[in-house]
Amino acid sequence: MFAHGVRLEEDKRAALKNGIAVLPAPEDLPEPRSFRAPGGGAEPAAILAAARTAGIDDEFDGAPLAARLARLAEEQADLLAACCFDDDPFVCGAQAVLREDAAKVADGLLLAALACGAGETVVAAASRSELRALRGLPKGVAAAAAGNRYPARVLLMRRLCRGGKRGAWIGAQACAALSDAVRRGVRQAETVVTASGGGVLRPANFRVRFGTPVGAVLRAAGLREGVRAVAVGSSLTGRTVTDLSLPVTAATRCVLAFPRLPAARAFPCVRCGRCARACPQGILPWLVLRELESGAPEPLRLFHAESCVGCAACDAVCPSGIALVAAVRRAAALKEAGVPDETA
Amino acid sequence: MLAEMALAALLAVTAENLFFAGGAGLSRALRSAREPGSIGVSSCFVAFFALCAAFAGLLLEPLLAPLPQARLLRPAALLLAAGTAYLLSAALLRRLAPGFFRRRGRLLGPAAANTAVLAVPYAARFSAFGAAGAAGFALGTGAAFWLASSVLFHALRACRNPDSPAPFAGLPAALIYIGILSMAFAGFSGGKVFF
Amino acid sequence: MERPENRPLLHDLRVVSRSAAFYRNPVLAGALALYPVAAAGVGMRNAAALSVLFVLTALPVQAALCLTGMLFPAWARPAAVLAACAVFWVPAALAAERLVPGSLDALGTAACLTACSSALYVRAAGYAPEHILPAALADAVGYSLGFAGVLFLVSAARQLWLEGGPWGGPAGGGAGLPFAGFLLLGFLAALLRAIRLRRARRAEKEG
Amino acid sequence: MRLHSAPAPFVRTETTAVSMSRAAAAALASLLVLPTARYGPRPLSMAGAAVLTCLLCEALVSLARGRRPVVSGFSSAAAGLASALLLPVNAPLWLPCAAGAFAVLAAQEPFGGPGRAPFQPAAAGAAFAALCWPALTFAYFDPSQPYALPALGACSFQAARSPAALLKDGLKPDLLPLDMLWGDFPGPTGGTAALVLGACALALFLCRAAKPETTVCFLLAAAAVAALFPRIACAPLTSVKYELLSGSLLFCAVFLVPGPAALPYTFAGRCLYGAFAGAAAMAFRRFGAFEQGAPFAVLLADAVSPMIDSALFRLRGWEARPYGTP
Repeated sequence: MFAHGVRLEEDKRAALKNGIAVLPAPEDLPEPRSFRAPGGGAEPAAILAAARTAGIDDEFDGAPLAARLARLAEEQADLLAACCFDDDPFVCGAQAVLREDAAKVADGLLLAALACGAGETVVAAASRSELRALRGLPKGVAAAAAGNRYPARVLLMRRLCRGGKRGAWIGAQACAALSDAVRRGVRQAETVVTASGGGVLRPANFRVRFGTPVGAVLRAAGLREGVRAVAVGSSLTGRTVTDLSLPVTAATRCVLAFPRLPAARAFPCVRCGRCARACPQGILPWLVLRELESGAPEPLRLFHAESCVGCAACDAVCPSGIALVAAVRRAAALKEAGVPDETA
Repeated sequence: MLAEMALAALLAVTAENLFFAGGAGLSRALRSAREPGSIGVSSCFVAFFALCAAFAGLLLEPLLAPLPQARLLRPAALLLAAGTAYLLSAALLRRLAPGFFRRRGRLLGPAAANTAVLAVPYAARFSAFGAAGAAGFALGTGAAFWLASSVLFHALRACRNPDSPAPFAGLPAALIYIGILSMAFAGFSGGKVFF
Repeated sequence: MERPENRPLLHDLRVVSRSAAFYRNPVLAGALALYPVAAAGVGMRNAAALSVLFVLTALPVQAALCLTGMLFPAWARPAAVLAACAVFWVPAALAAERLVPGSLDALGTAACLTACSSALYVRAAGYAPEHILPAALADAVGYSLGFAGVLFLVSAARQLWLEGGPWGGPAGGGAGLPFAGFLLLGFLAALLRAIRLRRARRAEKEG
Repeated sequence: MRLHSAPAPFVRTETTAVSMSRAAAAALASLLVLPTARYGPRPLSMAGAAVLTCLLCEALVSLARGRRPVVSGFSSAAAGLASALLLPVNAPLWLPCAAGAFAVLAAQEPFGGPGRAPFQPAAAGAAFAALCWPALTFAYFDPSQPYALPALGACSFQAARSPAALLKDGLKPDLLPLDMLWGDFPGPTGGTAALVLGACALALFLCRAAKPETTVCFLLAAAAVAALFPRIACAPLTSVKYELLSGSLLFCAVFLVPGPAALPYTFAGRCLYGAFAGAAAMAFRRFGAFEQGAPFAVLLADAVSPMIDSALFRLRGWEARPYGTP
């Protein structure tokens, strides 16, 4: 009853039904070149070099994998978890990748753990039933179910890191790409993108070459009449695109078509407290908003604003449609800049 | 005696609240609400001068009542008494707590002026009650001032929000707020203010 | 408006009193002297009596504090204001009673509380001692006019409300209660604010 | 295909401020069913007139502010309905309109519209009607005598004393328990049918349009005061029954007390607010000038609400002193 996070109604079944379809790459895109694979039994440095050469980016934030692994090695991470679920009511690319080849994901995870020195590895799937269906997880790789409350990534990592462990996420597609790079010398040139939303006829997951226009993915899934907005990245934290010729990148993750725009009008706070219950970081967004609206916000009263992870759970759950993430970010900026130096 | 005092204090805070039921002293309460740090001190000053005013009223009443122009002289005499009380208390505070007087002394004058003539209704009301009732009512008035200032402090915040129409933001909305709250108190008295 | 070159003082005094009466109205912009308006501002007789009482107390008190205020140390001035109010309230009350017979009884506590209302106190203790006599008097005239104007407006509206409006509707018994006064003051203050905002916008556009 | 830009998130949970106020308005409208079945279309015309007045006032304010005359959600409609339901069915038609107009023009719009009002607009409207026209606000017709309640015109009826008025005079109302539950006695249009009010409360709580803790604490506090200090010579439980089921107490507990406008932010705060409002409502009934005290008590509790918040924030360390103050 008092669990953090928010339960969102999911719409993934149709997209997951037929596995991953391959979308033919446009003719003008060059074929990816391969490189010499370090092969099995590679040293951490060789794995990092392979990740760098393959140009692998994590699909969840678009950050280069090699740099992240190097940073985790410096920070002496204890635990590395492969994120094989999508924290989103529509997106299911990571889940589809896990279903397609769990062994490759697990292999990539182990290689990544070796590269950064993490002793513990976890494959995190969307649910227990998803875990039960898994085949071929190697020894030493633990499994965990994400749960059904958004933002599951944050909530699950907190659970996994109980006892003071330092943990980090790595995307399922990044894991698979690392395995390919180390074992076969393949550069990362494609990604799995979910095409979904109310404006799409046949929701599906597509394997798409980087550089393919976003519109091509939508056309492959079939577009309904009267689509008014197209979003990429995530239905909660993503952004809209108005130009469908924009290329697909590693961080695209999804192309969502919506027949209706989200309500632009915000009502005043109704004091329901749902934002505070939804926040995985223990921030009280209503308190932050109240302080900001007072006209003279006091930085010391903007509690924990700096720890916002931008998951937008508060935005999704607010019945008044208030842009709480924006408010908390504003508060964090104010807090960073605004505390007067008494000694000055 | 204590019960009489407590009852009078309770009346001053609730049914016979001077500020919201009567509307007296609200100018001062509004000013105090703008400086939340001074609400406590202002309330103490109001209670002190209300006490002085009440006792001045009780003491002066037997002298003034037989005079032909008593109703004209009464407020003037009470104002002079309040002035004297102010001078004495200010001089005392300057001597005993100069730091405190420097910081908060400016609140003393308005409190004295505001409560000076309240002695007129006090004297009329508590001539039967006696000193204990008058003292209770004065202390209750201090508490009521604290309540009024605190309520208005929050009200001013509510009256200046991003959605409020520009002509109403701040004081105009606060006056309407006071009006509506005054309606609640009128529900106690049915609109009959005791003085 | 053209400024008369040879009489700058008179012009300045007019500006001071107009500003004190209207744009810096003591009741609507300064939230001063709320009690007499809210509690006793019902009917023209009350309004007239209270206005006379206020003007006849404010002018001599302001003049007295202007002339003698600097003789006292700042901390003792409140006592001087209270004493001046005590002295000048009695003739003012006599005059009010003479002009509007029975007004003192009708006004009750409101008349007593006008003896040293917050508007009077603030101007007499803060403004008068530090200004020349004509400016202090102009200020007193201004804020007295401002007080009286608001008082007459509120009193007329409440009287009308009590009688059921100009079209003879149902009589609103609550109009005589303080809450009605505060509500009307709130709406009048909003009106004044709207005028000031429009004026500021126009000035911004022109300048 | 023309695509638009919009900020994330693109999905939201089902409950919105509009759906909450719509649920409240629907629940209020359901209270009109019984009176309409009993007394004809008069309750409908009263509620309709009040709702129309409120919507018109809101639209006019929008126009005056230079905006498109839109009606924000169902808040104003709910305020109009509540204002009408707190008045007797035999009241003149302009009375709910006046109460509704006051609710919107004085208690809602000057503060920035619905959701920003520091007082429950409907409570302010009801209090305004009670103070300005007490004779009309508390004059209830006697259902057992012949009466004529036309849809629009003036009513002819024989006045009867409501149970709340009898309790005020220290007399015990002579009512059957079933009549009390179904609201077949003189009282405010929507304030008497306890069973319907209970069903409305349940519906509102289940669809998360209102917080139950405020209502529960309000009723518990009122019941405790009624049991400990009965106004009539009877057993504590009998006193509780008469106090809770007469007048507008139950109506205010369900519709006015849990309204989001002035509620405290925290659970503990809402409990305190409810308890304070319940105790104040009973104090108003006992010491106040009128037989109905709940709307006045709600106004008083609304004023205290930010202070409750402030005290609890301080307790929890959320209201740190501004930087640099001693």
